[in-house]
Amino acid sequence: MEVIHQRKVRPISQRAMLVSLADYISEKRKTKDILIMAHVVCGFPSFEDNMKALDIMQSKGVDLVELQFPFSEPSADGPLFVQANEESLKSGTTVDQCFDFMKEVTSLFSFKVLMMGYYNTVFKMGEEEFLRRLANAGGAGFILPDLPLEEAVNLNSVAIAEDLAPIVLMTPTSSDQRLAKLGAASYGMVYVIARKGVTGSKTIIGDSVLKLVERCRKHTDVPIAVGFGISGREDVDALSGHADVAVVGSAALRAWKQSGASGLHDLFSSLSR
Amino acid sequence: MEVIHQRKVRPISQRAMLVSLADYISEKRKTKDILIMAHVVCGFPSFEDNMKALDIMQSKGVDLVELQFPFSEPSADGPLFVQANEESLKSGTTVDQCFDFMKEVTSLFSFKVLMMGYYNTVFKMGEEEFLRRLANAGGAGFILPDLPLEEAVNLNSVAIAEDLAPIVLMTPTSSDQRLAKLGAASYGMVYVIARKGVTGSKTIIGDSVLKLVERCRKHTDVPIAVGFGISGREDVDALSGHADVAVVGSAALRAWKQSGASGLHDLFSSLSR
Amino acid sequence: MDIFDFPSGREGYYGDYGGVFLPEILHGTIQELQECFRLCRKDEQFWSEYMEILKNYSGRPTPITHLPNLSKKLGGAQIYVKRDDLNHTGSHKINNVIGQGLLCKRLGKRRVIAETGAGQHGFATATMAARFGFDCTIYMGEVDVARQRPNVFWMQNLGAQVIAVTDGQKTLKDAINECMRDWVSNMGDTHYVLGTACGPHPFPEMVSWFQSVIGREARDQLLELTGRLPDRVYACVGGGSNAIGIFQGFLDHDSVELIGCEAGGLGVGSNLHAARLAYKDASVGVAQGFKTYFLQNEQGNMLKTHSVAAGLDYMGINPIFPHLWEEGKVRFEAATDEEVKEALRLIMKSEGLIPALETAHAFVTAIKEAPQMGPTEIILINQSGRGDKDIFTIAEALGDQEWKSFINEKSDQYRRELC
Amino acid sequence: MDIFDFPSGREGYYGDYGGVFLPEILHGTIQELQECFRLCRKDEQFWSEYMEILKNYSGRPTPITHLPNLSKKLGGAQIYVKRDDLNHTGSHKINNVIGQGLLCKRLGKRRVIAETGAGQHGFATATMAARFGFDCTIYMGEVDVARQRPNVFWMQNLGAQVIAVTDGQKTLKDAINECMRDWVSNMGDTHYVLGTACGPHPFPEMVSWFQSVIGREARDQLLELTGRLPDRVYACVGGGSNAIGIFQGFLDHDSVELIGCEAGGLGVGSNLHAARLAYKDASVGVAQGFKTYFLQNEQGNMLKTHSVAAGLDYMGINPIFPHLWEEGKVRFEAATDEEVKEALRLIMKSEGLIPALETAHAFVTAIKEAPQMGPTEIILINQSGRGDKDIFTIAEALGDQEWKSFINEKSDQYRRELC
Ligand SMILES: Cc1ncc(COP(=O)(O)O)c(C=O)c1O
Ligand SMILES: Cc1ncc(COP(=O)(O)O)c(C=O)c1O
Repeated sequence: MEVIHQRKVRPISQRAMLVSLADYISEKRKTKDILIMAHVVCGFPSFEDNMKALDIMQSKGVDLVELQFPFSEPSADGPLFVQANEESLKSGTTVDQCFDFMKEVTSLFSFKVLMMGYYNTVFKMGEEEFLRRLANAGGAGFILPDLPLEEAVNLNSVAIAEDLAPIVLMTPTSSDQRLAKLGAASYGMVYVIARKGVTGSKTIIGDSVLKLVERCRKHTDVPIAVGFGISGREDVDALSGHADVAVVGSAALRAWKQSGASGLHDLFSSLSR
Repeated sequence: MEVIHQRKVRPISQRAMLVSLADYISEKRKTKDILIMAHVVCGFPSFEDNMKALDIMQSKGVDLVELQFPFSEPSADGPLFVQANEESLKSGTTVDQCFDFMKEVTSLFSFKVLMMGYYNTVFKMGEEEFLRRLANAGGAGFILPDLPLEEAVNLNSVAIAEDLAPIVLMTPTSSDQRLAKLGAASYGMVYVIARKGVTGSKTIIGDSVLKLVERCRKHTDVPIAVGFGISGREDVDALSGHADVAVVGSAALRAWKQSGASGLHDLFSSLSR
Repeated sequence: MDIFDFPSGREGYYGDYGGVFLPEILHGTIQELQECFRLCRKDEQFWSEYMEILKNYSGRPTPITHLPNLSKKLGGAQIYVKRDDLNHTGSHKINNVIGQGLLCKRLGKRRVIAETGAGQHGFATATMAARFGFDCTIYMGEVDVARQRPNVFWMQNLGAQVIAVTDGQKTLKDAINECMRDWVSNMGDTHYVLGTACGPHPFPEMVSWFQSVIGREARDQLLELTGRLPDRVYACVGGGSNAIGIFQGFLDHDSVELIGCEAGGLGVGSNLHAARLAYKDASVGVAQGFKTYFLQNEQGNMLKTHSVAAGLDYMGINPIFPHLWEEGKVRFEAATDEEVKEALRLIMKSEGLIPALETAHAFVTAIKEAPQMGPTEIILINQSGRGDKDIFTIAEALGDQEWKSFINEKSDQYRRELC
Repeated sequence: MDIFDFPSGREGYYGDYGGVFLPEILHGTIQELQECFRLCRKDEQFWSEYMEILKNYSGRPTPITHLPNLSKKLGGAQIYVKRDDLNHTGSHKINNVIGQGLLCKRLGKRRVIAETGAGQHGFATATMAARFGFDCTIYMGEVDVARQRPNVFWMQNLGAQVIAVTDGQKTLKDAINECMRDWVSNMGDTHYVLGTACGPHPFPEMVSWFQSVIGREARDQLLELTGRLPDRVYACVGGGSNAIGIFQGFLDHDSVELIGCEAGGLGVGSNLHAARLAYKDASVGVAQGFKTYFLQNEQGNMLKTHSVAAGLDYMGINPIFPHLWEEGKVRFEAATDEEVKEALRLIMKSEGLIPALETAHAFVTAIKEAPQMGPTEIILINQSGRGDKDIFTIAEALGDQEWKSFINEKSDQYRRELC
């Protein structure tokens, strides 16, 4: 993959290795009220642009990045990511390329990288093979929004054995009973979905979100990320002191699409502290 | 009606009056092998043109003329007459005008005139009123192709009492039993339909037509006219000696439409003997 | 009351109306038909064969549907609908056509012809001909060909020859004339499948008899569903076959009011309608083989008629109706084009039904009258057909811009393909 | 054989296929649905209420029609057709939709959403929503909006909002994704009326249960008509709801061979088809909430599919089918677009039936196999829908110039009106 070769001069000194996800977050939280997790769709608009974006994110102190492996049926995503998935696939992005890219990213940057995608990508490759390659690429875990706990038993247990975090999602519609079950299965980090719906539209971080985080906290010991519709400094501030990680997803892609690298730069500047 | 006024200078000397239809035909047949009955659609293309056509017919020795009163649903007619009916009505032709025209025609010409039309024209006016006006206009009888014998009982008996001939139609599909019934009701003249179908398309006058005429002759004493598809000298010759009258309908209209007065002139020249 | 129990010497007459007014050349043909029909009518075997085909091919019995939403919205009578739209080919026309198909077999004929206005009767006839193995020619006014093109397409694909009639008003009545012209030429091997209860005897009786299946079913079903007879029965009246069909279930019950709904077109006094009995513009006449009320002028020439519903756009009426009307057995009302569009919208949105434009005329009148009735009273409407066939007309009537854009795009596509 | 008698811990699985693969946010919603469905399924009251509506609103039972002409022409087995085309709205989709409408009421929800491909399911859902008083949004791929416009028009007039989906391949699968997106936002008051036996449990079971009415009726009717069971049953397979519906009448009878007919599109090796089991291009995957055979590449991304029939143009399949296929209970065949057109012509002309393009796929396979069968053998085909909705597609497929001229004239008329 040519991206990798063009970039091979970069130092790998900053790479965070062999530190498990929960520890990494706890460690960082000692000096930061809240961490930032960013989101990048592999191959959209191109791997070169991805790399530029990640450079900016790193420079602005982003702590975690989800690399989305594009899928043809991204039914949990909103229009912006749907289109990104589609364009990326259209330009020929493969799973192999995504892993290669992840490998390069983890070797170049100090933030932790999570694979994000849909279960079919994992299923088609085979779960064990997927985990092997994820580990090999330096990934710290994975987020598969269409894989419920019940169907993830095998995958998650193998992953945990390898210290790969299978990110559990908690939602505003989850009952306490369900949260307990999700909490019991959580490992590395929990991702709290701030509201119903798909990625993309704006969420107001108000009492209900904070209460949800509190409810979730009762059921898990691992750090909590909150995402869906977080778009600026205000949101991050509101979450600060409640969540461990704020996930900035569509907002970053929107900034990039609107004003390219400089837009992204401005967004993450405003978020960094 | 202006036609009448323009024409009022014509002599009425040739008018055939108070001679009943059967007698008129028998008388003429003494000197002619076969008589000719022509057909004119009132008001098509105009009453003036009708008058020109009748002038030509008279000059060529036509013996009888059916004046068709246009009707909106001429379902027994073929395309040529259908269109003529339609155009005539469109230009505003009324039943009153037709009677006025008939009156003028019978006063100007020596041929016998029959009303031809559909029963609704009669029905709407009232049968007695219709007969009164027909007599008043000098008509010798009427042909109503959609009025079967069973429905004509009253009309025909009143007509016969007034010496107006209710022309009975005999057809190739009539059984002997039916012909007997038709024959018994015949008065003035019988009209034998040479073939199935509507007016307009050509009929070959062959054995089957002549046999039909023979069959009909067995059931009636009145003169026999044969019509439907008779288009030229050959047909008339073929009927000669078998029928008393040959009806030239569509052929005349076709000649007029194709070549106007001169076409009509040629047609009837070829038929006259 | 047996409307078909003719006094001696008056066979085919309903009061002053009906009869046979045909060219002499058809005398034998119509007698043969009368004879054959008389035998079939007496033959229980025939009726059960007929019902068997209606059941297994056309899906009878069609149900009765209660309309709770519309009833509630109108706040009066409970409204029920007899669903002849669920028949194969989408209207009640198939009933008549299957019956005449069986008759045609008994007559030993191999070809059928039919007129069509809305296209439903032509569609049904073409279907029956394909199924029974007859050759088939359908006559259709040029105006109707244009406004009911989808049906023309299906008729052709069912193997029928469709001939556009360019005479006269270029609608239903002219198609009937063309059929007569075909019939007088080809009566030997051809049966004329008249589509409505008009024309010469035995057609009004025959078509009524075949359509009586609607009323027989409806009465039994409504009794089963509600335990009682309806107070009023509404049906649209074009030629008058679906109406006489459903009414026959209730003629013997004086408590049931029967309402025929005619095409009011642009309304009273507009001279653009097809209301023969509801308005005062028609008079008695003789045309197309029978005597009835016609929209005609003093001279006896037929007037131009108009309706948004091609199937109601006819100047004559089932001869049984003027008789029943004079006897006070059937009341006649008219619905205008505008009212029809409104009713259509309402019914689609409130009950998920799409009546044909013809049928919608019956709904209009029922919707007007239901609010004045009590909540225990029952209205039965005959849904003679479905509106699918009317998509062009309805889309145009409702001014649907998206539909028009779609057609424009399709047209652009077709024109590009030509290059 | 009870395919819904799941082994413990394997609820919603048919062999290896099925399951629930949904975002966590829908966990409660899908559990509530499963629970509600479980209760309804056990509740005889529910089934009889369901059958009552199907009877009185949709016209069930639909008949079985014998095709004597086609059988004779092919010279083999006797062909019978189950007539689900006679349902209200013109296809079997109404069965499922009425069932889910009742369920939605029990769930206490006021809004329904649905995907649609051919438009039949959307049409049925919009109809049900109008009848039951639900708000309704229909998602439809932009490509399908264009090829099934008449259905869009009716859906809108029935009061549904129709949203054209412009993502992905812009067909059925993309409409399903959009429904998922709506559902994760509005699950509180919204029920997702999935249109076929796909998606997460309980949808495959639920839709199959509702559609089992086809097979129950068909078995009894055929026994009554012929005194025996069929030798082979053919049904087209899009998502696979009409097929499982009719097959359920015969799963317990090993003598009955069941044949699923998929969309062969441009044929084997063309990469433009939707044959998941008949061809060798599909493999097991997980998408749109369930595990089944999908037409996908090695990476797990879905392939472009193609069929002349919008309702078969889907890359996944009812998860019950790969299981029954592996068990040798159902055989799968494919019919190409070209074969479908030929079959359609033949059926219209020989029997007066107009199957939907989807349905015609089942006819193709039956027509191929009937001649090899004996004259006492019996074939049953499920006529899942009528072809009226396909007029544009069929007219184009058959190259009908008159239709194109008609559309051009209409377009000219609409453009003139704008001036
Ligand atoms: C659906 C429908 N209803 C009603 C009619 C009117 O005919 P009739 O009065 O004979 O029932 C037609 C005629 O085409 C029709 O198609
Ligand atoms: C008439 C018809 N038949 C069949 C299908 C295919 O769906 P399924 O396989 O779920 O029956 C459709 C889908 O829209 C359809 O409209």
